[in-house]
Amino acid sequence: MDLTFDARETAFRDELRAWLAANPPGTPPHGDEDAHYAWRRDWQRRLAEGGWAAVHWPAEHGGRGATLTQSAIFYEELAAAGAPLPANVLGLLLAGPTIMTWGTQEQKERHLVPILTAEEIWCQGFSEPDAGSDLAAVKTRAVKDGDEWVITGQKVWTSMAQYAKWCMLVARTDPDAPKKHQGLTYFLMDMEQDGVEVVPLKQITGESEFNELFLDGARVPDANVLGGVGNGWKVALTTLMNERSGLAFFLQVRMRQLLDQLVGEASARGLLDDPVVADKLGELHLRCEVLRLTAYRGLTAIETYGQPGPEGSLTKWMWSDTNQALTQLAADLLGPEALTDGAPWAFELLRARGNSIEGGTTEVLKNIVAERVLGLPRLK
Amino acid sequence: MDLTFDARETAFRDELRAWLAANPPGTPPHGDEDAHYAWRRDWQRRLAEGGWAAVHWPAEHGGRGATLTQSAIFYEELAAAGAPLPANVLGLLLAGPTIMTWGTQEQKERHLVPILTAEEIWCQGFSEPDAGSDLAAVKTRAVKDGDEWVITGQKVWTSMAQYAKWCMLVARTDPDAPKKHQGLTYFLMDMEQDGVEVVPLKQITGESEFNELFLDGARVPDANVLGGVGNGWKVALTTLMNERSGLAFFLQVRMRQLLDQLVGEASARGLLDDPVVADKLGELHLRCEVLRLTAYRGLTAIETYGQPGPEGSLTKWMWSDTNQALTQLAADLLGPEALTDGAPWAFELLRARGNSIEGGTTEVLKNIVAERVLGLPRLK
Amino acid sequence: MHFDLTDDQKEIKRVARELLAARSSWARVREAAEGGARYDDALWRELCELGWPGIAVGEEHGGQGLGAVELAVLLEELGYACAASPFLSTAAAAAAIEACGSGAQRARWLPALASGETTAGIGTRALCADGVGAAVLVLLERPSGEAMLVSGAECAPLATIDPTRRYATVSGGDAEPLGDGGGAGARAAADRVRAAVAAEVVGVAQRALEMTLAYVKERRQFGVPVGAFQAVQNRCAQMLLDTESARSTALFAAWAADAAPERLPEAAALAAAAAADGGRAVTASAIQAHGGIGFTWEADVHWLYKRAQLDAALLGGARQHRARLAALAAGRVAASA
Amino acid sequence: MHFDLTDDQKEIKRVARELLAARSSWARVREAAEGGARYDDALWRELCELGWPGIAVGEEHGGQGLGAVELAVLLEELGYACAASPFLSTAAAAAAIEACGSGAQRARWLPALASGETTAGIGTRALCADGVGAAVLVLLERPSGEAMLVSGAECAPLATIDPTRRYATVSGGDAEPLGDGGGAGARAAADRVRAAVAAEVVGVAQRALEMTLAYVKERRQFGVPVGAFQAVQNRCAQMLLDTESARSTALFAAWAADAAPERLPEAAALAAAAAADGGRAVTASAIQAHGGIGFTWEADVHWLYKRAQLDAALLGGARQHRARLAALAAGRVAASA
Repeated sequence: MDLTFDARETAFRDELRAWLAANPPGTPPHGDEDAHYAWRRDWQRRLAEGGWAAVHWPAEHGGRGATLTQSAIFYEELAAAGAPLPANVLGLLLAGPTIMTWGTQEQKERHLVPILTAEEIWCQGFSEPDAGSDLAAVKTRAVKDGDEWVITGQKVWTSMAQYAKWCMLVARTDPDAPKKHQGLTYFLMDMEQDGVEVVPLKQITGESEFNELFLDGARVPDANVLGGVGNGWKVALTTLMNERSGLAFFLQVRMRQLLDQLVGEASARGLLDDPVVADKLGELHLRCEVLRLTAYRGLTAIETYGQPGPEGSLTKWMWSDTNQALTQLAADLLGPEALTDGAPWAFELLRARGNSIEGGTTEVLKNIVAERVLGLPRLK
Repeated sequence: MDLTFDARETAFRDELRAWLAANPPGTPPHGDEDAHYAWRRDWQRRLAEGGWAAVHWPAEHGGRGATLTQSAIFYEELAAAGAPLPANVLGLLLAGPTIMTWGTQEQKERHLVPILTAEEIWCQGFSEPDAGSDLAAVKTRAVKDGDEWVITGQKVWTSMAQYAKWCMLVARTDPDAPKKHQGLTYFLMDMEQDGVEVVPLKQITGESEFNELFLDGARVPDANVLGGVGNGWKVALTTLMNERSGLAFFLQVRMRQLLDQLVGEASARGLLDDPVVADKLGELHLRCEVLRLTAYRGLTAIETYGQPGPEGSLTKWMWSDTNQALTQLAADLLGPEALTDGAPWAFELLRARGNSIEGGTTEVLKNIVAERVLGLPRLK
Repeated sequence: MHFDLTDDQKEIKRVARELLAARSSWARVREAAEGGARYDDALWRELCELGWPGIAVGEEHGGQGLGAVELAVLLEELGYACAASPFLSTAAAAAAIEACGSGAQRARWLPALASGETTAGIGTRALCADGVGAAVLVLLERPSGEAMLVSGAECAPLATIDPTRRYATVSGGDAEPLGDGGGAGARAAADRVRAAVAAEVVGVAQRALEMTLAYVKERRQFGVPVGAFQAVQNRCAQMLLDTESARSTALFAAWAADAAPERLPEAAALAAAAAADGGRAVTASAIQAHGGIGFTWEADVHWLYKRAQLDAALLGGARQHRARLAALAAGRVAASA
Repeated sequence: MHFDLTDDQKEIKRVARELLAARSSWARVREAAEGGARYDDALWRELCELGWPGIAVGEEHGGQGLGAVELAVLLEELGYACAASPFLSTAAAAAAIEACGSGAQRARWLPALASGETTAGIGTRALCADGVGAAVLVLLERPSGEAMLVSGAECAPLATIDPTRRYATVSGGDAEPLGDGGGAGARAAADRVRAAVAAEVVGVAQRALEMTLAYVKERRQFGVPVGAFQAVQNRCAQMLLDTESARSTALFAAWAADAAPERLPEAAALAAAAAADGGRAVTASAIQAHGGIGFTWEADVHWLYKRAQLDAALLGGARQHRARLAALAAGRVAASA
């Protein structure tokens, strides 16, 4: 057991810190979502130039072959430096690795570099209005027409679709397959065409991180099938199971920064002498640390046993609970100013409600924990 | 809306208070469970002599035809006076009313008076080891032999079986009935016979409130079938649905007394100035009051709309949660002395764990709320 | 003992529910909210024509001469509709002035408030509901627990996360204790205002619960209505428990205000504590139970969540009320020892 | 970064698990507990023969020369077995004296503790685990946070709800700060003792979770295993979360004790807070998940619940540790501002 970074990890961190110090991310532009996204895109370009955009990718594809721990360090440091997530985060974390696993040589050559440089943004077309978390219930249809596929259907919760050039799209190519998870195919779909309509989905924060995607006769050439026709379930699993633990570290550091900020504001108001406030802040501090420690335990487990396990469900659940408790406490402590429209704390309070929904609802995560970690039986 | 007692209710309360003042229950004997039960039995005899044993029974059977509010007053005052529940509480609340509804003239004449006077104690033989809350899964068999039934099987969680002369027993008389809730019969079984073995079930408190009941060839004459052969499901529902809201008032007053005691002990230790302690005590105070108010709302609803509703599930759930939080807070505030073997607070802490299990687990109660109050669909 | 609305009160509730369903649909609320917390003027005129702002004001001042329970009934329904109107502050302030104000205060403010000709604000200087354009404010000054009557103050609009209502920060103005020289009367006024806010929260929670039930019965996943899943069922059961807890205490407080003033301090603290925490919990649960949809602007449950957050702030948070309850319990125990 | 046991530590864990499964079954624990908190002497002899009481004591004093993590591994297994033995106090006291004691204290106490010839007690004067018959006590004096070394004290047996362990109240005796004149060393000793108790709680929670999982997979109701019901599944998921939270922090504290002493104060507070609340929650949940059976003396889960209650008391409750964490966080924020 060793909770310090080894020499290689320390060297990695120091190199990154030095680079970040020399290349500060700057302050985010205020207000305008498009400007904010452009800032993130520019930031990824700079990361890519420095060789930092995809540290977990193999060197042959422009990465650094980083270990999981190095990846975690990368995201921790990124967050600590006040940097945003790279603009093409779905491309870097999901599309890239899935293409590396299932793609043809041509596909790899075509797609990986533009992902890295944020030249081409990716979005993920899995969720559907009536399917929700249930991939086997995907209804979007793809029908063969010569050497193309014609796609019709609707996707929801597609973040970054408004900026995306490409979409990881799962559609049903064989509606008669005996089992529902059969007959699915994974497409690399060009978003820039008629037949693809992106409609922003406004959230309770007033922002539109997500979109609805309406597909009405969108076309995908055969060459953009990933992993073979009818193999979509397996390919999609690669995407879903792909290691996102680094992201968890980013979010954790962000939450810790938020907590520190709250501690600072509480202190400035003399609230730390109030035992009830101290009790609640102490509990949040505990939860933040538990998250960090548990996430590192998870990394070690993955490094020891190979595949990412379902522990991520546990940390995601803890994180969303904690972030909701933290932002609510801020509203309690800071009063009306934390409820003022446009105030950062007000935004965080509202945004946090999405934490237990996005990327797997807490209900679904608990089911995953119960069935996959604890081995409890399924009903029916 | 009127949250005061009307003239009739006030008169009832004042008469009861006067009687209780003239007939104090005395202090419970310490330690010995049998002695404690004998005290409760004697107490019920005195109640019966005063005409107070079964206020909710009709006058013709020795009751006072009390309204639900008067019943609630009865139990509130009983608890406030430090009196125990009458020894034959299952006879008074369950067996008596069920016999009144379904019994023959002979059965009523035979059984009601000894129930009232605690001369004959009753227990309830519904639950079975593998059936739990599921009455339709009862396995205990009753086979006809001349003008008798021969009973074989096992019952669990039969409180007071060690003192009981009679048992409300549900057994399967027709194993071939097409539906499982058919083919059940409700028997009035004499406990004093070979073939009935009572084995105390020791609880985590060290006490044995409950028993296992082993039935091996126990015999019940035809005359002791209640409500007809094969009609056991319906008769048992009468028992289960019988109004126990009065009991809830008793338990609530007890909990309020416990909270007041804790407030007193916290005050004596100067702990009330600690904002964290005050916050928790304030929350418990709130919950106790919510329980009281909600229970009264429930009474009004029953009086207005007839049948007892499923609100009882809500108050039972709240009560057990609150009692568990209260007793745990006591352990937190009073330290080791509340964890000392035999200390009243230690007993309460352990006993409270049973609250969310006995009389319907919290899980089952939430299901009842979801399905019967909220009308949510059942799975399958 | 009859812990339910009377037939007359039920009739008021029914009328309010129907009227607001017709006049203050989500589309109308949304229109007002998206217009930058504009109020629904047509609705306000209609409420005034019905005399509801003066529901708890005596007839000699042009009110309906009814009481705090009837006011609570209306407030629950306005909360249920999440209506964009200055009703809460105006009616609650009027009721508090009616019950606790001095003769001069009643004569000065009640006629115009009861008719809805002028409006009032309630809250604190840092957060005053309906303050902009209000002729008079009832401000709850924390340390003494007394309500202050403030006129001629400067109310600067404060855009909050709840655009279904106008809020303001307050400076200046002429302040005097509500009632004759403050004390118990001014504290009772503050309790009445809190009881009114709590009543609104009951309606907010009730609506969130009903929307959730309708959604989970309809919405299917994995081939069954999501409302059949025990996790969703347990969530809904908890929402019911929280809603009913808020309702029991809010009704108790409204009843005590008129019928048992000596119990009002405790009743109002119970109602405020239950409403402040319960309203937020129920509406947050409603968002969660709606899944991704619940997080969208279009789904309307968020208006309820935002209102519940602001109402909790108006109530000053649950904690101070729990502290008050602990002190009351300690006092009672000490007295009986 | 390697946040897992080493192969050697895993081997210690495996040996302990197997030994205790064979030697300290529930039947044996029950026998000891029902005999009035008698200890299982045969078990203690065996633990001593293995040299485990001195696991974290240097070889020069007859110990194994291993560290706090190895001690935590053993304590987790002893907690898992709910073993009736003075192991926790003896091994934890020995480890604290080894790491923080003065030369004289180490020379005086370590040889006999490491061999198990004498035993120690830990706790406070009001509640001392394993105090009766102990040669030396490590008492955690609350205000200063320093551990005191007490010998020659009078230990009066205190029967608690946890009869799987002997407890005592302490009076008199010669007390001196653990270490050279108290201060940081004596505070670190107290933190080490708390980290040890937290490690035991991890085992208690782990056992409660495993017993519950086995039960709900087996037990059927309404025709299906009760573990298939979402309410039961969610309960078990929460038990896992609480258990793993306690484990992450307990391991961190054990590691920090030897490898990063400057982080021990925070790590110990994290471990103590997580264990005190988590242990009670998990074991209470285990009783609930067992239904009626769980409330019976025969079901054995109650030993774990009772142990978790007493361990929480030994830790002084979660709250003081949360307060300490808040102060640490505030200090860090102030320093970086």
